[in-house]
Amino acid sequence: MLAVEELHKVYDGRGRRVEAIGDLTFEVEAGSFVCVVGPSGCGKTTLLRCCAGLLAPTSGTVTLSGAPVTGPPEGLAVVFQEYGRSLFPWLRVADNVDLPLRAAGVAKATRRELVGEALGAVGLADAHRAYPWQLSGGMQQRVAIARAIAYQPRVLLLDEPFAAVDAQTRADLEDLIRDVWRRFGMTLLFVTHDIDEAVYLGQRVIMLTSSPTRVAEDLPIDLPDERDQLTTRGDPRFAELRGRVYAQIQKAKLEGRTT
Amino acid sequence: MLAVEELHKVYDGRGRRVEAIGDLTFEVEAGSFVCVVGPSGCGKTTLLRCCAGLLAPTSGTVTLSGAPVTGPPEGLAVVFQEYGRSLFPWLRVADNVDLPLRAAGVAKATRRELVGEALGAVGLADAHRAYPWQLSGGMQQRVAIARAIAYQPRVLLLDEPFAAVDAQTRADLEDLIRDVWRRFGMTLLFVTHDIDEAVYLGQRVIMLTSSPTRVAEDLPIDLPDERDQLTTRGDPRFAELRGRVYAQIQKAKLEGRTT
Amino acid sequence: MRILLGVAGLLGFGALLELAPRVGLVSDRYAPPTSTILVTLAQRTGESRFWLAVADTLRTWLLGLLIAVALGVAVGIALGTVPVVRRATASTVEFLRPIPSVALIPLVVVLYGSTVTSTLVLVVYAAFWQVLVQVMHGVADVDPVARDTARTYGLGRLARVRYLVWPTALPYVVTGVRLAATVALILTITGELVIGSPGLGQEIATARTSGAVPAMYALTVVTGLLGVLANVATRAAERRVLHWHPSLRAEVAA
Amino acid sequence: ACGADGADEPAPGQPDKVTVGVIPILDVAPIYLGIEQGFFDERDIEITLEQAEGGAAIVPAVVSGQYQFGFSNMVSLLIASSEGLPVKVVSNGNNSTGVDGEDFAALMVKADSPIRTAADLEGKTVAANTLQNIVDTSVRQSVRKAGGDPTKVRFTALPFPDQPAALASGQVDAVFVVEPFQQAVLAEGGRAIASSYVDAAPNLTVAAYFTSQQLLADNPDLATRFTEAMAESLSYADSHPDEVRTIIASYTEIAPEVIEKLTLPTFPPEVNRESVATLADLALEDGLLSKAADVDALLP
Amino acid sequence: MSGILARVGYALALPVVLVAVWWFASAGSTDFYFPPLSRIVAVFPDTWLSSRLADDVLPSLTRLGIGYGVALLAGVALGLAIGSNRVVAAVTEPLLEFLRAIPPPVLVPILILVAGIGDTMKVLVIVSGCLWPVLLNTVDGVRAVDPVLADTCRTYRVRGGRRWWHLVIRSASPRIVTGARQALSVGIILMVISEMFAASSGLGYAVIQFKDGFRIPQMWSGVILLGLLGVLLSVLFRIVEHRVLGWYHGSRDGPRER
Ligand SMILES: Nc1ncnc2c1ncn2[C@@H]1O[C@H](COP(=O)(O)OP(=O)(O)OP(=O)(O)O)[C@@H](O)[C@H]1O
Ligand SMILES: Nc1ncnc2c1ncn2[C@@H]1O[C@H](COP(=O)(O)OP(=O)(O)OP(=O)(O)O)[C@@H](O)[C@H]1O
Ligand SMILES: O=[N+]([O-])[O-]
Ligand SMILES: [Mg+2]
Ligand SMILES: [Mg+2]
Repeated sequence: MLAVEELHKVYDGRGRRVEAIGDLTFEVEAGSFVCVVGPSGCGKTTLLRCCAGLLAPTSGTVTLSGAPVTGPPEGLAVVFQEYGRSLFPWLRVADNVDLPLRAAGVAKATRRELVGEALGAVGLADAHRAYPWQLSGGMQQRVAIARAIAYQPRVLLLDEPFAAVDAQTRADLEDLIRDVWRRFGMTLLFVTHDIDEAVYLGQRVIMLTSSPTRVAEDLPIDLPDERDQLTTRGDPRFAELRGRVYAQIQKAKLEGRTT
Repeated sequence: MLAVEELHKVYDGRGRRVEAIGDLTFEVEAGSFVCVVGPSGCGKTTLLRCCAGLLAPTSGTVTLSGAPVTGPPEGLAVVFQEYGRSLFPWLRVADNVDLPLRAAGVAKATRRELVGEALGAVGLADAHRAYPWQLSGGMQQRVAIARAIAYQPRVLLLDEPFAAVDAQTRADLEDLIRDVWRRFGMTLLFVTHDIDEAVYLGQRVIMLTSSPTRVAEDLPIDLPDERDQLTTRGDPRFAELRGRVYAQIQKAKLEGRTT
Repeated sequence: MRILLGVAGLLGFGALLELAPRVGLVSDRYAPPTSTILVTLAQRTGESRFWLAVADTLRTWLLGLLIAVALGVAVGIALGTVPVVRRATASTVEFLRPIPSVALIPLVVVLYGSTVTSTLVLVVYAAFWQVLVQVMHGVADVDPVARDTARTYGLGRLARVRYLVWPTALPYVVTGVRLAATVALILTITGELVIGSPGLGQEIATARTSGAVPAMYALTVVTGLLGVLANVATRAAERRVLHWHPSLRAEVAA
Repeated sequence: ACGADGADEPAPGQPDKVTVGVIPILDVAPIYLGIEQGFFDERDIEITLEQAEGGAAIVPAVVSGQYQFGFSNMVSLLIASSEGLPVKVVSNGNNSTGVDGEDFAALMVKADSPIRTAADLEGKTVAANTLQNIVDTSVRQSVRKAGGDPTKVRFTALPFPDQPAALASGQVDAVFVVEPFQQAVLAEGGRAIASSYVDAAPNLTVAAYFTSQQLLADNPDLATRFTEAMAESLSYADSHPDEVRTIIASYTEIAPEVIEKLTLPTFPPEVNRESVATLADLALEDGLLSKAADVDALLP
Repeated sequence: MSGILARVGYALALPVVLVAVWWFASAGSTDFYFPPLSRIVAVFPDTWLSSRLADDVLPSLTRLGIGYGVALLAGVALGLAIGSNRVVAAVTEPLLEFLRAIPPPVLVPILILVAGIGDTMKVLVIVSGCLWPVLLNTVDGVRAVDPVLADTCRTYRVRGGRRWWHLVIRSASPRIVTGARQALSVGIILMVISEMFAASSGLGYAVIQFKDGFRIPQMWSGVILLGLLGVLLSVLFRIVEHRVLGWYHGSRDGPRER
């Protein structure tokens, strides 16, 4: 449903030319959960922005359900890596979560319920009336996640969404995301730099090389669909897969250094 | 050398009163490497700001080498959790790293060398002339780290400094920080939400409860001083210690939820 | 405390102007001491004619300001958020902006006579640009991540203006209003003075052409005080609508 | 643009409502006095006076029909008419006293100034309320008369109210002021060196009331009645100086003790055509006019 | 290349349309105050391209340049002091607001007393108008410094002049530029107003002289010249701004390619 074809992206401005994305082609089927890992600065955020229709590729195309993506398509939500800047400082936490719903014309009662549920799910039930800048980094990031969840998008793009939270909260959020994904059957593209997380969450892990990035490997994760933090991570197949990803990443990185 | 005594901090503004730090007392000896872990929103950043003299505690004191901290003391560097906002958008990467050195009156040649070394060490040797907003999140975070390292502070406070980088880079940076610490004999307070990282890096791990935060446990890490990613993490003592921290954190979090 | 300091500032200035003629630094014929001015002012405040003039001036001023701000904000946001329109109008705006209201006086008088409308047109023309420029720069200050957020979550153009562009531009708008408020006041007075529509400006003109120097300055003091009042009002509004802004957040300031 | 829409059609039995643009100075005392004396009421004219600081707003307002009549200095009207503006004088305004050293306006210097006569102004700076107008033309004539070269005098534009201060502080070498600023300069010890309005022409008509050609064509009767009422007002003013002083106190803010001392202009009912012709010649000579003015077309 | 063409196209399209409309709408005009554009254009060269350029336009521009420069420096300096110190702000704000509301015709006599009637006075009139946009915007800019950046400077002990420059001024610079931009056109307006007083030459003086001398086509040509001057100065301003605020526009527009 989300198809990236021969995507190529060069940043060129202010005396700096960076070929961020070399040549990317892959597809994400409707309703699937795909994780993307790759070294820092390889072009993951760039890729996500192209998929969201926020950035025009230098060449190549992104299509969603057959239609070329030229602007943000409907029913798509993004959790930005710069979570702090993606919250509106002039709106309280609940209003930040509420805003996309209002824009979508959701009824007031439903909105209140969705907002309350989402904030509760990320552990911020008592921060409704705070302003974003009164929150810790991790709390801000969770507000951004709550906003995306409450929106119930068909396609959800997440850019290192758990980077600022502690291990325990992260585990909880991982389960939350998988739960939401299964409940609503949405399509998920999840960028992370945590290999364990990628393997634990995804049905597939796409590994990218350093920039100009290409697909280093596209690894199906054949772990059972029912996952939980203890058994899944204890599964020997999990260890095997994460070893595979780890090795691949290291190889990609080394390659990137020599080329 | 860095002593936190009966520290207490309440945020009070715009209809929201948060007791961030309940009552904290601990000490960090000169030249030691202490890691702090705790749930998201528990008050780690608040603690670091108090230690840096950037935030006045509601009560209690912080003293550095016997002198009460009322403003940022000399020879102290901080890597802020909001790495993006802590870089000067109007300065190129190299100038961002250079600025504190210029302020300290370091000679030009030395400065150039320090800046080059630090940027090289974090893997940004070719980004000298870029502006921060031309960089990926992880790259920005590494610039902030490079700036702190180049400054060669006596006391270094880091607030989740590797949150935005991939696993491989993170491992490299962990080793870099330990290397720098040992080379310059600085005192290090390192906030992280990665339990493995805390155990791998520190000589001690201070675990905090949810806010209003207290010290849940202060755990000495009796791993050998020579550490490396493979052997140390493979050490059974490492697994034991990380299990201990994990359990403690979970306990603290549950407690926090019930109170 | 703030108020006391502000009053102290005004008093200090007043004292300076009291002393300068008293010690012979300037002739008290042309720069009468503050006390003389204030006494004259006190006498004026006893006359109904004075208050009628103040009321006339206030009406023209506030109406002109209101129109200028509404127009400036609307046009500024339209130009700022639709790049094609901005690019197409930029040169025309730059052309019209530096044309002084005073050069337009005969034309305005031909069209509207020496009525309040004429003064109003001048006021709106001059104050409009003050708001427009600020709004356009404010609109351009939107954080790209916030902008992308709004776009991906399907906020329509209106919602984007309401929830993203407007709050971002608000600090600029407040400054624009503060600038426009005094420009509008100055043009109100100048218009009344030159065109002769009723108000404080006309009173000033009469005092001036009669060589009644203390009366002229007494009326000028009223103008200044109106300016101070306008600022008090905008500052109060600012504290309400911009409380979330870093410059007004209490905790950060500590 | 707006033709006659300003003038109300005279309804039978109803007085004509008329707006006249004036400057709040003593020159316009007769019209105030005439209104008070009922000279306009008698002729079914109901006047509203609009004050403006200078002529800037009055001429366009009259031409566009916003005002029916206006008050302006003669040179401005000469220039306006020679530039093709459809204006027509309907009444005299005010004249110089014709007495050298005792006019309502004077060319003045500081007490300790070495300047004795207008000829000494060569190479000096003189303040005039507006340039290329009646003041500098008259002053040049004073210089000429005193045997100096008027082209060597520098003029700088400065409103009357600002002139005494500029003179006192030595910013300018001489000023040309009208009352009440003449009194202000005298009070500072200043000295008159010439009565330029007297030098320009005997009994010079300094200013006049005018209307637009449009109104003259549409409503000649109104213009005639206005002219008559003005003539009566002017005569009355000329013969009742004390009432002039009283009425000045009502529409200006000139201090009572100054009003007593003011030298008043004279208010003959008829325009001094000869003086206007002389003025037109001087204006042409000084380059204010690009071509000779048609004085007869302008004057009634 | 095509970028430049597009720019020129955008810059000229609307003016061409407006001029055409004006030209034809005014073609048969007999209204004294709204002469046909063709007449205005016809008098333009004789009016301005003769000795007036050197005698009137250049001195005006010189005064504008000096006044604008002084206002920029003073506005930024005052703005830094007021924006960074709450006591200074509290003491000065009402006074400045008071002064700000005083109309130039009333202010001028005072200026004449202290500065005479020469160029200094006219420059001061320009300063008295240009100062405020710069000042107000600088104050706002200084107050809105990102607290994280301010903390960064504090911990790394970037202080004194270096802090002023690298933290305060640079972060306020987008606002300062807004003020400077605003002040530029205010400056042109006050250049004209300043020449209403004690002048005998200058662009504004000439325009007012034409107005008072009922030479309406010439006056219009002066108004047009003022407008053209505004366009020219804004182009120059944009070039400077592009250099000074490259980082700002980069960070605001950078990834916006849609
Ligand atoms: N706005 C921009 N202007 C210029 N170059 C940019 C811009 N944004 C990103 N880049 C460059 O593109 C490359 C890829 O950046 P991107 O943000 O996509 O990386 P990333 O994979 O998301 O990294 P990280 O894991 O560190 O967030 C980097 O070299 C970066 O410097
Ligand atoms: N400026 C502020 N104003 C009001 N409350 C604040 C402010 N900063 C932090 N807080 C509150 O203080 C508490 C502790 O915040 P702090 O940033 O110290 O947490 P943290 O431990 O760093 O969390 P994280 O791991 O998510 O960064 C939170 O509840 C937060 O909402
Ligand atoms: O437009 N102004 O004359 O201020
Ligand atoms: Mg990224
Ligand atoms: Mg934190």
